[in-house]
Amino acid sequence: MRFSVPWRYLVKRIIERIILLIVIINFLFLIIYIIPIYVAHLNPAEFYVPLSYKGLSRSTEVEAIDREFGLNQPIFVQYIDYVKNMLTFHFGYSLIYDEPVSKIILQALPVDLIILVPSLILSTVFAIGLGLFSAVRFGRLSDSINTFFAILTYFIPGFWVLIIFLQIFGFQLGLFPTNIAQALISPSGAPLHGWAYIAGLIKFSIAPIIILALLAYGVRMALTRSYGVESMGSSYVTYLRAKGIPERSVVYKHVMRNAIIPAITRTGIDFAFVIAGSVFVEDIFGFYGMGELLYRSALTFNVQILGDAFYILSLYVIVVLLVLDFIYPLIDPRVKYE
Amino acid sequence: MNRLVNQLLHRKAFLISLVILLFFIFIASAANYLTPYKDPYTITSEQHLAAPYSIPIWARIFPQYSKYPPNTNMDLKSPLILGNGSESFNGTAYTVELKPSEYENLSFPLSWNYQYPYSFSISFIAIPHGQAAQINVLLKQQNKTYFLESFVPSADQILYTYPTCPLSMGKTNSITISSESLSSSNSPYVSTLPGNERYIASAILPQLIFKPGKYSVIISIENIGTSPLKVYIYQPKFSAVGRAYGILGTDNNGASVFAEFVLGARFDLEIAAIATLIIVGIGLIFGLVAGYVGGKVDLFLNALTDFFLTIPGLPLLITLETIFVVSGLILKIGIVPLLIAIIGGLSWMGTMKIIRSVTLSVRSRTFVEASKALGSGPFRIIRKHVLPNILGVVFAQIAYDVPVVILTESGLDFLGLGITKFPTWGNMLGYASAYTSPANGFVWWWVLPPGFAIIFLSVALYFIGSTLQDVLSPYKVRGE
Amino acid sequence: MIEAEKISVEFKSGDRKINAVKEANITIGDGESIGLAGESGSGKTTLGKSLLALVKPKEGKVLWNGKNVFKIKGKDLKNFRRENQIIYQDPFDSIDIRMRIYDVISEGLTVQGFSKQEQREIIYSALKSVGLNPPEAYSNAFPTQLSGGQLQRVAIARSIVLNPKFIVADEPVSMLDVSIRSGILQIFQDMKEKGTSSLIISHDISTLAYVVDKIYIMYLGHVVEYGTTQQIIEKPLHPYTQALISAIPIPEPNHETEIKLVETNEPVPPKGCPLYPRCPFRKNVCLDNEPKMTEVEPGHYVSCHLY
Amino acid sequence: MSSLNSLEISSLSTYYTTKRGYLKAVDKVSFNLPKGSVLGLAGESGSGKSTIVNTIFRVLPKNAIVKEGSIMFNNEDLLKMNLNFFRKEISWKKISWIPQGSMSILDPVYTVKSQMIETINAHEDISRAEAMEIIYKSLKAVNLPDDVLNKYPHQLSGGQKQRIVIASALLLDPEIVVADEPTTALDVVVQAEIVKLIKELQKQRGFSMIFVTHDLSLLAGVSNYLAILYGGKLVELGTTEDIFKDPLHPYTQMFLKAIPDIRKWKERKLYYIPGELPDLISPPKGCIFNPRCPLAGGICKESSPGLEEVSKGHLVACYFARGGKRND
Repeated sequence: MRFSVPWRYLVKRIIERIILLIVIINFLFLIIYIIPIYVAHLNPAEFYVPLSYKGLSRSTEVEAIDREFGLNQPIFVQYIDYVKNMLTFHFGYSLIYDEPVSKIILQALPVDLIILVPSLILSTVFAIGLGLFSAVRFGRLSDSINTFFAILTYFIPGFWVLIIFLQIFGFQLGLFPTNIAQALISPSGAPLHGWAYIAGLIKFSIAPIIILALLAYGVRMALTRSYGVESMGSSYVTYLRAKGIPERSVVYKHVMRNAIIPAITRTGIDFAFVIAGSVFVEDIFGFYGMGELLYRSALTFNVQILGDAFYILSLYVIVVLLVLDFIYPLIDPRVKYE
Repeated sequence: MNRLVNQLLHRKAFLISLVILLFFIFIASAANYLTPYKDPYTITSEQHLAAPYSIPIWARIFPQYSKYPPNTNMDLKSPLILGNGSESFNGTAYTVELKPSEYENLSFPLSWNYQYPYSFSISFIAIPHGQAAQINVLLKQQNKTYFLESFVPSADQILYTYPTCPLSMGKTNSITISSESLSSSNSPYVSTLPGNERYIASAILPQLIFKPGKYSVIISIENIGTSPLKVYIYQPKFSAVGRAYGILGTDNNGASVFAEFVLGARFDLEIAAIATLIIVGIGLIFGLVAGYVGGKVDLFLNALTDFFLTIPGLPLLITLETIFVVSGLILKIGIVPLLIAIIGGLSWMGTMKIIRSVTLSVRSRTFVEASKALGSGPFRIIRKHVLPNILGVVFAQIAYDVPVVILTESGLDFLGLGITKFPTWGNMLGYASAYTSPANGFVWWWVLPPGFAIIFLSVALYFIGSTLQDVLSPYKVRGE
Repeated sequence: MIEAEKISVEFKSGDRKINAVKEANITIGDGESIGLAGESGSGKTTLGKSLLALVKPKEGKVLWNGKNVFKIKGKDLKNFRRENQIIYQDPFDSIDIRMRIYDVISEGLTVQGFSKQEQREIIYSALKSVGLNPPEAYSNAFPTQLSGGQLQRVAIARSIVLNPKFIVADEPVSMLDVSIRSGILQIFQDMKEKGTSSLIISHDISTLAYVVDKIYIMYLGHVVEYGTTQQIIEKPLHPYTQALISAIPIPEPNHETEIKLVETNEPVPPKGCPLYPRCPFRKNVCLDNEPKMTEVEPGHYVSCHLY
Repeated sequence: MSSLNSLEISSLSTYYTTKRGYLKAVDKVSFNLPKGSVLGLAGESGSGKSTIVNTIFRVLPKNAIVKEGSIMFNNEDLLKMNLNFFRKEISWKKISWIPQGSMSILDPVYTVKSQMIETINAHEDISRAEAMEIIYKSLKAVNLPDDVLNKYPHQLSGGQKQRIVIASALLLDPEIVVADEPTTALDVVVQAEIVKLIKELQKQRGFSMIFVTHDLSLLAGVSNYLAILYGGKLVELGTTEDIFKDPLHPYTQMFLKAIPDIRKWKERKLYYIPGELPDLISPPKGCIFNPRCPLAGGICKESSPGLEEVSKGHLVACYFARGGKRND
């Protein structure tokens, strides 16, 4: 099949996303620098410096911090430095964690993918399967029940279900490990290695993966269903039937392709925001990903890490959305790219 | 109008949802009448109403909970009198007259049908007249007797080998024997317990003593002086702090979960209502302006909306809140208005997009242009044509945004980043999960109600919203 | 009375600009009834709407009693709206189905400041004059209770209550069944007798021929020919007009229609004649130069290099 | 079944169930399609013409039921056939359909080529190369360049889509083609091109055709026979010539008069049928046309006239049509 690269469309998208990134950096500068330091007149040392560090005196620490972050410079110099640092990923050194900030973030980032990405894939499978099931049975009781449950999942607080699940199946029945640390050590207390490590990881992640998938499939299921129903009633389906195309083909080739495009598109967007919503599952199951990093930074008022982690999350969203812009024309031939 | 009401009332899902919504509105608005408590989180007198983690009263229909005691408070009556003195009862007081070395036991029957209570206490007022008296309080079950406490005048205490408590002769002694205050220093029984049990006696006494069965509370009075003794005993009472309490049991502080639930309902609904007004207000204005005016205004508003849609919401919420706390600005604003402002200010984008798209679709319909051709100005067109046609969507958005606010706010409260000092459904869940542990078991009466309330309320609002949209929208609007 | 001078309208569709109308001139005199014909996408609706300042052109102006209609404001604009009305193709779309018929028709009167007492009488007589009898019954109905033909009559009533001097009718009958079309057209003829001038836009030149005095032909945003109905129908000059007329099906058995245009996928030349790719008579000059409007006989203008 | 007819529809009634009761979209309609000829099926909105087409192809919506009647093809009733057999062996192979090619008749997410190959493969077990051969041939027949094959439906113009729909209908060389409003929503010049193309293809290949349209003047140049529908009933049936020269039913007469004829523009006299279309859920008693009919007499409000042959091959359902027998 011939496919021409839609250059204009792509260039336009790239420019749009870059503008967005710059706006976000400015926005962050406003809330991380301007508001605490210039509006609330807060001493930046309050959130950059631990109370004691390697026996240095407090004033030496503060001076060092001022030098490192350029806090003694005029504000526009700080601004330019900030933008530069963000774009080059120079996040500096966290005295509180005693580690470079970029290292802390890099450690947290992949942890999410173990659970969140498989659950996203699983929920897409649920969404498409159940959505098509309902679309084909539109108006019948089985459709109504199926749709009702999908709607119900929109509103179930995820943290609530996770707690109940953890309580009953984790603590009371002991069916699965209740936190990742427990999952990755052997009964004797030694850390697992090799296959046993992977097996432990799988055993630990399978429950949250399934729960998260069940909590997340609803919106896309409803999308699949509504487009499926529309497709079932469309004139091209009538035409296909008249052409003698077998019903199986009509449903599984034509209706399905038309119905899943919006769900797939939506999955892409959910993928972009998947880490952003991971705080609860990480907190409850005790694994240390980006969500937990943000959460703990918030609890300890660690503004430095908070701002940088937030920037990385936004950047991740922008990059994923940009990749999606490139993929959409391949999935849906109707995406306008002129 | 009647036609609309008629259509609405013919939809079962709508009716059921309406009943659920009205139920919650009722609970919220009648909160002050449903519970005497104001804030079980900070007012300590509203805590310890029953044992921590008390089950709801009605849960005793389940076999595993059937013997859990409720709070008990009873006057002790019709004592069995044993001894060699004389006694009389005038309706309020027992008068015991004893010659030297005589004694008299008032043995009040107590029938206990439950498992052990959280704590118990026996109280009465004793006014001894004479030289010296010893008053012993015992609890007897069949052939086992627990010598709880012994009262003698201070001067006589050295005569005894077991712990005794002071008794003032010729004065009013308010005597209270509470399982929580019994220790090896004041209770003969406790002092006989093995060492390890002795130290935690106040916690385990009820368990050691109470099983279902017949007990007697014995107030034993003995004349240990040399002249005649006359003792008045008033208002003998037995009370127990139960392990089954109220409609929804208690939390880790022994505070009423029902009170928290009801107060939380009111608070959540109030916050949700205000934040939803902000969300729909911003969404409606931006959406209408962007959709109706179009052109560069639309471009700008749409870009602004896309910006807010692109930055990850929950992390932004957390970051913003922290900044406000760190910078101390929160002290000037207060956490509740700040939460409402942040949630409202970060949740309007979806509503704006939908209002914009329906406004665009109404605006593109010929009747709008026809109205313009008749000489109508933009405000008239918006008022007479656009708004009435998107009314269903606006109502639906109101209904859909309330759950969004409640869920977001509950999430923040759950994490401890939102409201923590006053009951909300969210922080109830947060505390419930923090305090449920393998040891405490699964405190379902604490964990389940807020969660189900959130779900029921949200689903009800969803159906109300979608029905309103259906009925009020003459043209098909795709809800996504 | 209404005169459009060099109107050009551009639409943006995504990133693409579409020239809906290009340098079109049109004049509608008092009491005149003009037809505007062309295929879909030829810009006839856009031109009609720009006459009423409902579409903003990129260039050009429309003069109404000497005033540029795109610049007038306030009271002048209100008067302009009252005197110049439009009727749309799709009555189901042009009427807000949330309103009762009475309110639909009264909207213009309210906007123009008629009192409630005045309105009732005007509305009833308008309903009668468009053939909706008894008016009391119709005015209480909701649009969903009426058929397309009846709704189109309501739409006309809504316009004529203002007693306009000029009406643009955008394909007023193309959505309706053939058997009732003439009933609607009859109303236009009645209005014409009362001195109302009109611009009737239609892709169906045979229907137009029955009701209008002059016909303008548009092709891809250009006015390519105009003249009296007789001149256009009986002596079409532009190859496109000729093709348009010869393609009309004739209700007579075994009548063969002629197809006078070439089928092609060639693009339209940027500078030349818009018909160039399909024109059977094309010459080299047509590729590079846009033809100018010339008067071939009195009142009959054509824009083609053949003349 | 007469061997002269390729399709015989008798007493066909298709109703839709609605909340208020049955909507009689098609009520006891009978007509034959003579072999090798073109039958024009004309009627305005609500006449039941598209319901007849949907009944033939057995693609009625869920709320429709065929109350009675048969559609005979080669001595077999299409309506009683096993649906899978009908889909595989009859539909498209023997009877194909040219719908209105507008907007959404083609699946938007597949290319023209893949939709055409799929159509062939649903019926014939042939190789891809052979299928492509057929496709190229049929594209040539409708004057389309080969490069449209790789396009998606949204990249095509209305005229191109219409040609693709025509090409698709002819892929398997059917005996009967049902052209269902094939030119509605097309411009006059393109309409003329498409009609000419269909006529030529019909002459070349000799298939029988039902040409469904609301535009009687189109049929004048296309069809051999005409069937006029009104409110779900067949009101007149005859050769095109007979009906145009000598319409018998008052509806046909008024319908023809209402069609503007460019040759007569100077007369400036417009005709129309007063009144509204009947409500098909609770139709008027008697003749369905009686509320709008200038000739209607007492009997017309009492009973519905049947189709009767007035002259050879010319049938009309009216008590008062010239030559028609009056029973009252």
